[in-house]
Amino acid sequence: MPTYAYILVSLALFFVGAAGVLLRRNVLIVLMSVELQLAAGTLALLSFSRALGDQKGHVFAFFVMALAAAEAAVGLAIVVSVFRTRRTASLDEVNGLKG
Amino acid sequence: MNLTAHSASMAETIAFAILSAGVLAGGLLTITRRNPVSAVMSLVLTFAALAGLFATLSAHFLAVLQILVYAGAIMVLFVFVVMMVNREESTPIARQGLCTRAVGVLAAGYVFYRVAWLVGHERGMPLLAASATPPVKDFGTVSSVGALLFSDFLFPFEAISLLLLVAVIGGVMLTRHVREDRPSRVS
Amino acid sequence: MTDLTLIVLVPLIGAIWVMVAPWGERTSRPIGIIAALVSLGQSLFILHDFDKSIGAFQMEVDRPWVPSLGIHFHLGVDGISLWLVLLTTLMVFLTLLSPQAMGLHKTRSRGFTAAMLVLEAGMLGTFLAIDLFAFYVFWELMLIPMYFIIGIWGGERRLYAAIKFVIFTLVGSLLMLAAILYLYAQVHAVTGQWTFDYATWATITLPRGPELLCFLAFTLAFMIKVPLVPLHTWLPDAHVEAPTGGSVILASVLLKFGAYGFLRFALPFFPLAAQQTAPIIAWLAVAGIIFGALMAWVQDDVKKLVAYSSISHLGFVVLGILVLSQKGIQGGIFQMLAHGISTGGLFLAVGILYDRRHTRRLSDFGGLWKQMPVFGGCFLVLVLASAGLPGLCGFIGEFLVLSGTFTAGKDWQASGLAAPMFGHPALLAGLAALAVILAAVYLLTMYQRVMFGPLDKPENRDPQVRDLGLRERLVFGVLVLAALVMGMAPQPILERTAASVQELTANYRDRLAEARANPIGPARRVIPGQRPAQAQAGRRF
Amino acid sequence: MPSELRIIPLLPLLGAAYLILFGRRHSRKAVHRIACLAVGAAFLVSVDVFFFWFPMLVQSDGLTDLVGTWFASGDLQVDLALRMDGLSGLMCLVVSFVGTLIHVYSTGYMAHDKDYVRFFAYLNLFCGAMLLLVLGDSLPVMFIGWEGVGLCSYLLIGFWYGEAANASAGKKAFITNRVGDLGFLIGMFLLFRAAGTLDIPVLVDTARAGSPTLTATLWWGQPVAFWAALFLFMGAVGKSAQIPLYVWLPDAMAGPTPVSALIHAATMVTAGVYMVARLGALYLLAPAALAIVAGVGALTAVFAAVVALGQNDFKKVLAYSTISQLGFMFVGVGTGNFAGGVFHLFTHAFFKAGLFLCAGSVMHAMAGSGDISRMGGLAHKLPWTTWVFRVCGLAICGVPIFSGFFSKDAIVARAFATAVFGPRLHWIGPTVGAGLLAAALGTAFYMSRLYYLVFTGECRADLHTREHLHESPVAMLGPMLVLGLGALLAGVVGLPSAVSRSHGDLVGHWLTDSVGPALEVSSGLQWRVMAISTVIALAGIGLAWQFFGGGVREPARRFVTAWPHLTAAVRGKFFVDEIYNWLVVRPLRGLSRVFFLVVDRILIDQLLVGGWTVLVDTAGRLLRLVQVGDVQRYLAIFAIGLAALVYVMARPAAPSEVKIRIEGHSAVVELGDGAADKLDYGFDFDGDGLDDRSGAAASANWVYPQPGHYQLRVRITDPRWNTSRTIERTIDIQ
Repeated sequence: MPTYAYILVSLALFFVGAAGVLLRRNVLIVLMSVELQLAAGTLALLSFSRALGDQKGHVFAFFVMALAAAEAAVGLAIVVSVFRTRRTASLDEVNGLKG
Repeated sequence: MNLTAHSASMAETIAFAILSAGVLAGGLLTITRRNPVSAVMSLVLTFAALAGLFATLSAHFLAVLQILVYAGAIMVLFVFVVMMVNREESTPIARQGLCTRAVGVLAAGYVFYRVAWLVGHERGMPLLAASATPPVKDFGTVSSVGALLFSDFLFPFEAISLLLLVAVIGGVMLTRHVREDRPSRVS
Repeated sequence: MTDLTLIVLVPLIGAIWVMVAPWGERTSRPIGIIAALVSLGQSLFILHDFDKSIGAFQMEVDRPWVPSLGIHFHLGVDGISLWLVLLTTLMVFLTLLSPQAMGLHKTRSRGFTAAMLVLEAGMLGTFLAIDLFAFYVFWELMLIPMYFIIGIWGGERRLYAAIKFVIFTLVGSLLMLAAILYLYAQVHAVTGQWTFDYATWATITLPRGPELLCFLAFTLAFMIKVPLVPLHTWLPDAHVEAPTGGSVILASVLLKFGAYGFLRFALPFFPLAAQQTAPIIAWLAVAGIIFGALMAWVQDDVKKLVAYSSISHLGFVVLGILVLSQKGIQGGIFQMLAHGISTGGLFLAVGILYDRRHTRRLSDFGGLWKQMPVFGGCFLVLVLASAGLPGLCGFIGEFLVLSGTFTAGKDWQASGLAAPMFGHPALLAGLAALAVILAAVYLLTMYQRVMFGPLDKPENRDPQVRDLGLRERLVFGVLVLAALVMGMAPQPILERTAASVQELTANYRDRLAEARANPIGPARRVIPGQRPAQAQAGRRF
Repeated sequence: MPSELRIIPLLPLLGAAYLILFGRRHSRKAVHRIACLAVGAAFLVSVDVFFFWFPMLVQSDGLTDLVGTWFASGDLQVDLALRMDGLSGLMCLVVSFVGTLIHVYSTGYMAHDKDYVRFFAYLNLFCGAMLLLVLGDSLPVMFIGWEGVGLCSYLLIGFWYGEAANASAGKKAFITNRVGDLGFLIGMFLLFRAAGTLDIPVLVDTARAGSPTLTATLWWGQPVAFWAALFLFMGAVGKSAQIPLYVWLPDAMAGPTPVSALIHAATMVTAGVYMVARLGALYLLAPAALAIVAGVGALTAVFAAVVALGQNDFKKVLAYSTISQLGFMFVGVGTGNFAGGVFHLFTHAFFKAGLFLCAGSVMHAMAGSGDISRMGGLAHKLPWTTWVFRVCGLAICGVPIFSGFFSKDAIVARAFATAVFGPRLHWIGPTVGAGLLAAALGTAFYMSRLYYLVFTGECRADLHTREHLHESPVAMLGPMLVLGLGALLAGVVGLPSAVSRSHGDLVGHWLTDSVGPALEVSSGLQWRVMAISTVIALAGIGLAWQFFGGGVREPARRFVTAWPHLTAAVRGKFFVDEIYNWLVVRPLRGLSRVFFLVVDRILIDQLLVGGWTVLVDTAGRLLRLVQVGDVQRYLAIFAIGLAALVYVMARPAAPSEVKIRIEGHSAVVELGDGAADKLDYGFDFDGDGLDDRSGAAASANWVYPQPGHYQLRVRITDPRWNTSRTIERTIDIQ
């Protein structure tokens, strides 16, 4: 399949992830939506990598994946920690950054 | 740079259609499920389909990693946390500042529409039209990607390993159990 | 041969040593004193190697720093910076030697010593840098230790003062940074190379509008540091709240950067803008001279009094520099040095008083001569030096600046300056000379209220109010000696500044003539040399 | 050339330095030996140099001793050089001689003071500074001494710093002097600007040559020389306590009496006269300045003599007397009679120092009190002191054969005869001369009053004091006797030509080269002036006897009751201190306070600086509202911003220009290129909503069928982004 098709899928997936991040209240689902966005990025990287015949895109996709893993680990740890102190996983109630 | 365009075979097209439909459907399900467990399961679907898409892109190594790391490790992590925190929500969508966020989604949609239009309009340009696996030996295999990782990208590789280490330590520190006899840090 | 890199590095190494040395608190001060002494020794070597017949930079060190951006670690010393470097190393040494440097705080001497040494490195680097990037880096480097010195070891309102100090300074220096970046681009446009080299920058003439803006950006940064009225209000607060050591360094060295930067950068880079705005700055300088003196007169806090006297004294420096004649600039430089000695000494003296009495209110003192005659003598010499008594250091600078300003019209005409810097120089000199009276008024009032009069307050009779100890005697002895020597034999100092000042004024004259002759047009490079034809027919004034 | 010149000021300076640094390790005896030795040696060296090189001194420019360059910058070069000629040699001798005597006197007077070392260190420092002032070859070097003596005066007036009043008096002296010094500085600058040098000999030569650099008009039609002379005179007014800056001298009496004798009578206060004499040539170029000098001098002489009449403090009377006598000297130099002024300075140094030492002796006996209303009849108890006082008093009254008689007459007679003011200002000479005669009457009166109230009649002191009255020790009497002798005989070096034609005016002869030849006055005038002034002196003494002989008598009491306001005003010194306080000091200090509170604190710090803070603070408060703490909303805003950016970037750029050419019925529209991208253009010329021309071309033409008012609409489309922009114009076809 031509590259643009992959790119369109990637874009759509990114938008879906963005909508999830913006709308959902549950921190866990927000984190999952972030994972969706990262996956969309990975897809775009791999598509262009193939189009250009350059495997550096793969390397970057690899890094993105590692980053996603790290992010998930820390993010979930924070969720657990917040849940422990506040008994909630709802973003509505976590607004300590309020100015 | 050698960009070769060849018409896609029927099977290829069908595979792509199924996989991308799986990806998008999984994604939509993920963000719409009220129950986090179902959301995680939808996410697994998404990542599995995505791994398939990677495979069609000749990214074999990454496809396998996608399954192993995402569908395997990360999802397990999510499931665990969901188990710990699980609260089914009566209102999945937060009400606070809903208006702002709705406008935000619309804005994101606008950006999506614009970029998608551009991609569709420019689909004829070589970069976007390329559809064949490049004539590079062992493209996307473990050996060739690994060779690149350990030569040109050694330093970033080490850096990312350090990042993972930090994440691990951070995760442990953050979730460490606070003993009851100590004064709580909670205000 | 002396290496200028070393003199900047030694305090830094000293700071690191202080921080990592075992036994921490107890050894920190001796280590700091050793480091300061080593850099003092190095600056004496520089003085020894300095060739007074050369006006250009000497002992240059030029190493690529960030080659892709044309940034060099480029240091050099000339007659203008030579003595300021010596003043810096001397005052840092004396400050560290002085037992009162940290004010009433007795703890965390390690951090204080390290901050002082980093500050010294920053100050020396700023005086020596002739690469604009390096200059800016050192300029900002000075800010941080000073912030901590005020903010940690200061008095009650130390945070307010420290933040006020930082914000004032940053406002100016960020504008300067913008101007530096603009100039960087212009230099590239004209010469085709990316460089921060001072010598190259000093040959670039900007178009009129941008020149004025850049000049104002530079000048604002410098005039805040001086400080020029009405940009001065950070100074009394910073001085009052800073610990003694901080006040001493602030007064004797940090304030000099305003005048130094103005002389080194603002004038050579923007000759026309400087000439156009000179009347305003000159009047502000004179206003500051009188205003600062009047303000000093009504203060009840000794430290605030000395702080306002600083404003008055530094007005002379700015005025002298603006005169753009040999006498004026040399007088300004000398006044900087003299002010460093006398006002630095006064702050040390106030530190002693505060140490003994834990108060700085004039009304709390009285009759202290009976308790501390040696201190009284040293204090008196410093007061008189500050009041400009002939034979002490303050007089030479004031005399040169005033005579330079008074005769400015004649000098401009004689040197072929294309236009006068400002009108009514004799009137300005006359007004500035009023400070001769006012300085005596406020300084002697202060001295009288502290040292003379009956010893009627029981706190002042306390045995804790003791005379100078050995280390204090050493510190004050050096200062008193310096004040005397500089007053009686200023010629070695003036000799070594003469060639550089001459070169600076000559370059300024040529570039001003060129800039006036071609008032419009894009940025261009003018290498001073032959006097342009237009300058010969400079108008009479 | 002799480098011993530098030794003269150096000796006392070294003595002072040694005493300050190490004096406390020595015994009292050693301290005063060091101090006296330092000044005494300076005197001996002066004598040696003066008489060894005497012919050179009086016949050429004198001896110069160049120590080195003090400072040089640009065209300004100031050498640390000393010079001794007739004038400075004479001054040098007076200063070091009187200085030595007073050092000796102080060993007795200060014997019981605990700050012995400090006193002698200051005294030595003073002598050094004064000698530097006298010998300085250029104005800045002179200025070192000038301010140096001011400093010592400050320190010595406030010597007993324990009392606030003493310290304040010292401060007042210094600050008042500084007011004058401002003038001195400006005078120097004026001379430097005009003549390009500050070396006194060069300046004097320039002035003698009448160089146009000095005679050129400067301000208000007056030449440079006038303004320079005037400003320098301002310095002299401060230092020599003339109207309007005399107020510090009476207060300066708070210092120890030897200090008053040395600094505030014999030497420092005469520096102004010396300076004017030194720069006499400059003053001669500006008769108006000379007139001011003479006028101020005469006014001060009369005024101070009047105020002296009403004072009840021994030293205050002497202080006003000094001010008055300084006025005499200024009239001398102000009438171009420099030698006369210096001659009076010379004799005055003896008799006034003698008077002060007598005052010291009396106060020593009276346990420190100087209130003459509590004295009386001291002649029996203090015979030596009384005799010295009589001699010195007669000298200052101007009784013949005493030194003051000759020096005063030398001034008065020449004031009548002088021609320096030129025809227009000729009246000044006789006027100031008459003024001086009036002042002389006052002088004789107040001096005799002082004598009668202190030394004659009944003793009015309390019993305790009366029992302890005693004559002073030899260390004090010795110098007093020497000065008394001087007061008696010093006149012989300046006898008027009418008295002795051949050996007459020695001083005038010595000073000829320094200050120019003395004015010749006819014998007739001389005799007349001598006769008148003798009568005046005797009249003053006689009148004082009528009022105060043997205590306050009936006529004095009647006078006070008849003129109560006048006496109150005189006793109150005409309230000049109070007027200055209310007119100058308080308003200025009040103004400073207001400035500090209003301008510095409120206007600058709170409004200007604080205004910015308030601005930033308010902006921060407003922006805080956006910070809801909800990450999702932040992201939404981010998305909105991104969308806005995309919207702006994706639209085709507006064309740089829209050119419309109309020729008859046809219109050509050309769009300047907005961007390098490929754009589609649709032109609707007639406003019917349909594209009349379209394509990739950025220009199009159209022929209108008929004249009219048309709406032009150009639609620019970017096909890649599917975005467009519309431009509308109107077209008029005639």
